[in-house]
Amino acid sequence: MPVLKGKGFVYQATIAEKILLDPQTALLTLDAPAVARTASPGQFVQLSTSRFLRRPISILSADRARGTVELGIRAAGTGTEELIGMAAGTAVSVIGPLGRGFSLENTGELIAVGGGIGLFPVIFALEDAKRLSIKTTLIAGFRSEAQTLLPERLRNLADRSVFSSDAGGLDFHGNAAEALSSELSASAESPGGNSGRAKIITCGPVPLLRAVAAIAAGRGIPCDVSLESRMACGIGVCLGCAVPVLDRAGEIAYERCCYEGPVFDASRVAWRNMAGLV
Amino acid sequence: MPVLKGKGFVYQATIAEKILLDPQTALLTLDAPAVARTASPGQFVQLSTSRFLRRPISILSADRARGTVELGIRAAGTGTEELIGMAAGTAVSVIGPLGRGFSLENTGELIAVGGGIGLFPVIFALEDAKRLSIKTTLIAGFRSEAQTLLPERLRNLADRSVFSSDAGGLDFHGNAAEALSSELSASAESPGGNSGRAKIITCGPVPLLRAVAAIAAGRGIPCDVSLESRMACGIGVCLGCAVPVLDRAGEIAYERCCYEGPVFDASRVAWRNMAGLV
Amino acid sequence: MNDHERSSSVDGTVRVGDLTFDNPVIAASGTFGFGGELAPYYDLSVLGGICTKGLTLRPRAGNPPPRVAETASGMLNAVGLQNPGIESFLEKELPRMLSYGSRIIANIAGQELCEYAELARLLDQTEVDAVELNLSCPNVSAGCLAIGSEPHLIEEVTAACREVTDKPLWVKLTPNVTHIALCAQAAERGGADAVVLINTLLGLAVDLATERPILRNNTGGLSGPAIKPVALRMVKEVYDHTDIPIVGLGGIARAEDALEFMLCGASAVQVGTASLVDPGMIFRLPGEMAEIASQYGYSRLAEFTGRLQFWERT
Amino acid sequence: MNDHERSSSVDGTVRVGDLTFDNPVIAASGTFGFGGELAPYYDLSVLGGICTKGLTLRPRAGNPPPRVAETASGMLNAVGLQNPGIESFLEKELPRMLSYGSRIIANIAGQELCEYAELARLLDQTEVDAVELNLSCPNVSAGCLAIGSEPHLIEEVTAACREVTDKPLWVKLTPNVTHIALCAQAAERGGADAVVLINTLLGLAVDLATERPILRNNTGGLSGPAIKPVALRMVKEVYDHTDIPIVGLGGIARAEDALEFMLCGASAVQVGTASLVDPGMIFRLPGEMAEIASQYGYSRLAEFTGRLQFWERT
Ligand SMILES: Cc1cc2nc3c(=O)[nH]c(=O)nc-3n(C[C@H](O)[C@H](O)[C@H](O)COP(=O)(O)OP(=O)(O)OC[C@H]3O[C@@H](n4cnc5c(N)ncnc54)[C@H](O)[C@@H]3O)c2cc1C
Ligand SMILES: Cc1cc2nc3c(=O)[nH]c(=O)nc-3n(C[C@H](O)[C@H](O)[C@H](O)COP(=O)(O)OP(=O)(O)OC[C@H]3O[C@@H](n4cnc5c(N)ncnc54)[C@H](O)[C@@H]3O)c2cc1C
Ligand SMILES: Cc1cc2nc3c(=O)[nH]c(=O)nc-3n(C[C@H](O)[C@H](O)[C@H](O)COP(=O)(O)O)c2cc1C
Ligand SMILES: Cc1cc2nc3c(=O)[nH]c(=O)nc-3n(C[C@H](O)[C@H](O)[C@H](O)COP(=O)(O)O)c2cc1C
Ligand code: FES
Ligand code: FES
Repeated sequence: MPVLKGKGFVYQATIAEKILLDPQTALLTLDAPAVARTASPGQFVQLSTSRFLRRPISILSADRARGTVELGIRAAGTGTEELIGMAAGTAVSVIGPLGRGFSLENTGELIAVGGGIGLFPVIFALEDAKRLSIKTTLIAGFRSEAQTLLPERLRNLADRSVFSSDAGGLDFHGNAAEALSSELSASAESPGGNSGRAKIITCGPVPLLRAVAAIAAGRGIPCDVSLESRMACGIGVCLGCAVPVLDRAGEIAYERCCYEGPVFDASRVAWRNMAGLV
Repeated sequence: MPVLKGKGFVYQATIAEKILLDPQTALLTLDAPAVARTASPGQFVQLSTSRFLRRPISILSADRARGTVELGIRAAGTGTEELIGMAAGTAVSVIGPLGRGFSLENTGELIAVGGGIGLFPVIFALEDAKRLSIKTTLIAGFRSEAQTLLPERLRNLADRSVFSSDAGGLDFHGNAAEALSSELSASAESPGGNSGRAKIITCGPVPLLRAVAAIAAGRGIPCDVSLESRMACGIGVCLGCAVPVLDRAGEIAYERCCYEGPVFDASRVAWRNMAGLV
Repeated sequence: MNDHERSSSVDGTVRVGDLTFDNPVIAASGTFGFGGELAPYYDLSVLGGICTKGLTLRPRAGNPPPRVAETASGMLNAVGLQNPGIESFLEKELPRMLSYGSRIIANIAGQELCEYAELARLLDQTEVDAVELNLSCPNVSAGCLAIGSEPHLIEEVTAACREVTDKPLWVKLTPNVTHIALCAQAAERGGADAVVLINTLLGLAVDLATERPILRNNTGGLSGPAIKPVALRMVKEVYDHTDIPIVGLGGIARAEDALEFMLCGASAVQVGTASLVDPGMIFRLPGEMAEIASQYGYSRLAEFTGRLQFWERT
Repeated sequence: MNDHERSSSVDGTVRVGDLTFDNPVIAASGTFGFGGELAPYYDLSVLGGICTKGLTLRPRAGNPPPRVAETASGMLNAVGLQNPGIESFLEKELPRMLSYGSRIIANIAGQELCEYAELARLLDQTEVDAVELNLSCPNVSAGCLAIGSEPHLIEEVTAACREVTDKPLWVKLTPNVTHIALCAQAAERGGADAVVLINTLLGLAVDLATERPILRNNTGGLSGPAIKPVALRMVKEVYDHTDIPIVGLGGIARAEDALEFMLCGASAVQVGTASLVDPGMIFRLPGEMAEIASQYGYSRLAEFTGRLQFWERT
């Protein structure tokens, strides 16, 4: 098991700012210095609402100096609806930062592929990569031009960025996996492309992750995928959040999305057994 | 069964004003025109909190013109704590006005006896009596001078008022029942006292109610007591809020605190079987 | 077609055995009185049916208070079957109930085994639409809990009632048993037209300060959203192991809950505790269920019954 | 004397049979891992004890996801006893657990009746403080639900374990039965040192959109505050009908809850689901219980056990 930097714990946080991106999606800035201090890209927090279980939400970015973390939340049910309805000033109990995030060690070039709200966790990774002077490419997939999220911020995040849209009208007509393929083909021909220390990270709907994992495998590029699973504790004690992986013998084993994950080496994930995952 | 004036129903109300009388007690003004319109003294509302069941709270006064009702709430547990913690502007679901209140019909003189927060419902009755030009006396019982509630307002409510305190230091040293006895003895001697159309109403802890009921019975004065019982629905459908009364045969029968009550003719209450009541 | 048109084109009719309901929503016994308290405020005819408070041969005063206690997402009750007795019901309550334009189900509880048949006989020539045997009543000290948890007694009492009435006979089962399906099968063998599940789970609430139970009856019946998962499981279990129609209840508080019960195998549903907290909800339920049904492309609510598909074992 | 001094003068020690605990608070099986995830953040020695996740003879991968579903004031789980197997536990987990300074209870689950004794035998010469037989595990398809609901099987499996170990033997019962006291009596006859109750209630959660159970295992175990009234009732029922010590659990989320279980007859308590939502709570519990005890004028937490007085029947 990797040494976990920054497995935090239960804190009382305050919502410092709330920005609605669209009626279903909000950017929450949480005043939570202890979480901000140790958060790393790909990690998540567990937030309390009036519902019984906490809700896992990825950390979109952390400002260690201000002691804040940003969260991007899409209303998917009662809990997330309550969260995006919260006003600045509301107190919320938070556990975090939790889980194992993206690993940028030994990475010379980072290619981040995000679909829809799956873009939120890769923002943090790209910001970190910039800090570490890692060359970055962002492939951001949207349904349509109208459904882009944080377009300006995303444009300025990576050295190169490609916005893809299923409906056309953006940089690339097609889904994010197709955009990645095309991007990799182009860069393989360009000087400096595929440096040998490239890495793909991806977050979004399972079909996208699976396609990206296949492309990465095909080209021999290491790939980190961020997965979701229904969670109870989020801290590794209940075994509720199983993700099927293949063990060394090629048998199905279950790892904890909240503890060994949520970021997994794509080559270990048992993609055929992902049916039950959310 | 009496014809119920103003049995209201489920409304979304807003807290128009909240005043803390002490750390445990608040005066809430609810913007609830439909409730205010038909509320009468002794009736109550059922308020929603985050707890499962609603909480029954007496109506302290109603301003039909403004469309508001006042509630006086003492923190006694999670639900009432949540209520007194609510800020102005908070929305709260309310059912009401509910139950059968004090009857002021044929009353020439009203003697209201309230102990502690039991004073809240009698305020409304005294206000109504003033409107109906009924002569009024208020006996207000407190533990100590420090624990008086709304003293100025109470002073101006009735034609005559006596504040009693177990600890002394107010008008009368003793409990409210003792104050009532002394008051009745005095007024029986004074001209106009005990007009024959006097009525006692009382609200407070069961021992006080019982003592007041005994005094009233001893003097042949009709007496209305406001009782409390654990409630589920508050609207008469679950039979959860039983109050023991004596039926015509002198047998114990149970009536609904929320529907036949919360105000009962003191002479019908089975005082010996009140042990289980809150 | 707007939402409302679409949902009003959904056919709410359901059948429970030979009995047809305009829609699957029935007010549960003990949480709706005899309808008189709500009739001034709501149109009771929008309900598929109304169950009476449990009726006994003789009037019952019920248990001393406290009779209710709040619990997490639920409550305990020990009302103790306070009711005016069957005769007074037939004379005073039933005529008014019949005017509500909704089907009336008479919920009955015997203190002794033989009383059930006596009650059923008394209801046979009346205008009630069905008779529901409450075989659970954990709150009656006479010990009728035993009836509901012993399959042979369930069969016996059902058969005894079957003999004296042609009314549709519903048997309401207690969930406080190891094998709910065996109980349902017993009711089926006894000639029931439907089983109703679940009644309340036996529970206890404690007052730390007095070191006494909160309920004067000591124990009480747990109801409300807290018990929904148990109720759904039992409905599905009975659906898989019997051929008898099921009326499902236990914690229904939203249209989605009601449809979940139907997916598990219920032909109709009852709403109990939720009516105590939000009395208007049950009246919105038929319409909201239709709306959801139309969103999912269904044209009849009855289509939901039994559609839940279990995952295969791996 | 201030609050803190007063409460720290309360003696938390309790005995469960011959085993003494510094305080009555034990982490329940399956909701605390093997302690390793929380050890970096909390002082595990403040707990009276820690139960391991259910251990089986061979390693188990557990059930496919989803394994958890939220319910009203509770949750369903169907983890399927994922665990590294007893050998790996003894080699890798137990040594670390022993360093936590808290009593260790090994929770074991057999796929077959005979496996329980085998597991108990393997634990006999280890440093675990007690062995807890999980006779409920509704999630194991092998059908060990049957063991927990048949008194004669409970007695048999308990006796078989009793023969092979001198460790304190705790029998954890399933609440999905008609007569919990008969099950506890069977454990008593089999030679158990204590009964632990309750395990989870069998439940079902439905996904309306997919018309499938939310859990891949279809059904799961209901836990959390929703089940507390049922758990309290069963603890009291067993307390009144046996002489065996009781470890109580089911929905404990606050110090008051824990003391309620003790009033009903529990000598010690376990905290399960609450640790998933508020992992710090269990560590505050011993102190908060002592504080309440001192407010009520008790000098020992053990004094609470069994003090609940039922109201007399009227
Ligand atoms: C590691 C991780 C990171 C996540 N990051 C984000 C993020 O940054 N932004 C965002 O908008 N969403 C994120 N999600 C998804 C988010 O947690 C779910 O949308 C949310 O839990 C749904 O709760 P609800 O009450 O709105 O929905 P409901 O359907 O009412 O929830 C019912 C139950 O199902 C669980 N559940 C439902 N959907 C999901 C899901 N997709 N994943 C896990 N559990 C689910 C809930 O947690 C709850 O226990 C993340 C999920 C995980 C596991
Ligand atoms: C008709 C009526 C009028 C009332 N008017 C007022 C009022 O004007 N001001 C005021 O401060 N209080 C009033 N009360 C008492 C108030 O309802 C309780 O204090 C309140 O319900 C306690 O809830 P809790 O969540 O704070 O306490 P908890 O102890 O957490 O409540 C647990 C459960 O017990 C019930 N309960 C506890 N105490 C009482 C009680 N005394 N009466 C009824 N149910 C109780 C609660 O409603 C809840 O269901 C009235 C009660 C009744 C029946
Ligand atoms: C206050 C109350 C009184 C009840 N009385 C009866 C009754 O008289 N007869 C009966 O069969 N069930 C009775 N029940 C049980 C309900 O009809 C229902 O089976 C149970 O509460 C579960 O459904 P729910 O969770 O929707 O309430 C009563 C329930 C409550 C809460
Ligand atoms: C996620 C989860 C896993 C569990 N695993 C086990 C187990 O392995 N063995 C066992 O005996 N009980 C297990 N239980 C049951 C708990 O130990 C406890 O009996 C039950 O959850 C009721 O207590 P609670 O409401 O405090 O959680 C598990 C419960 C949960 C929620
Ligand atoms: S959610 Fe509990 S272990 Fe991951
Ligand atoms: S509280 Fe339901 S009848 Fe009074």
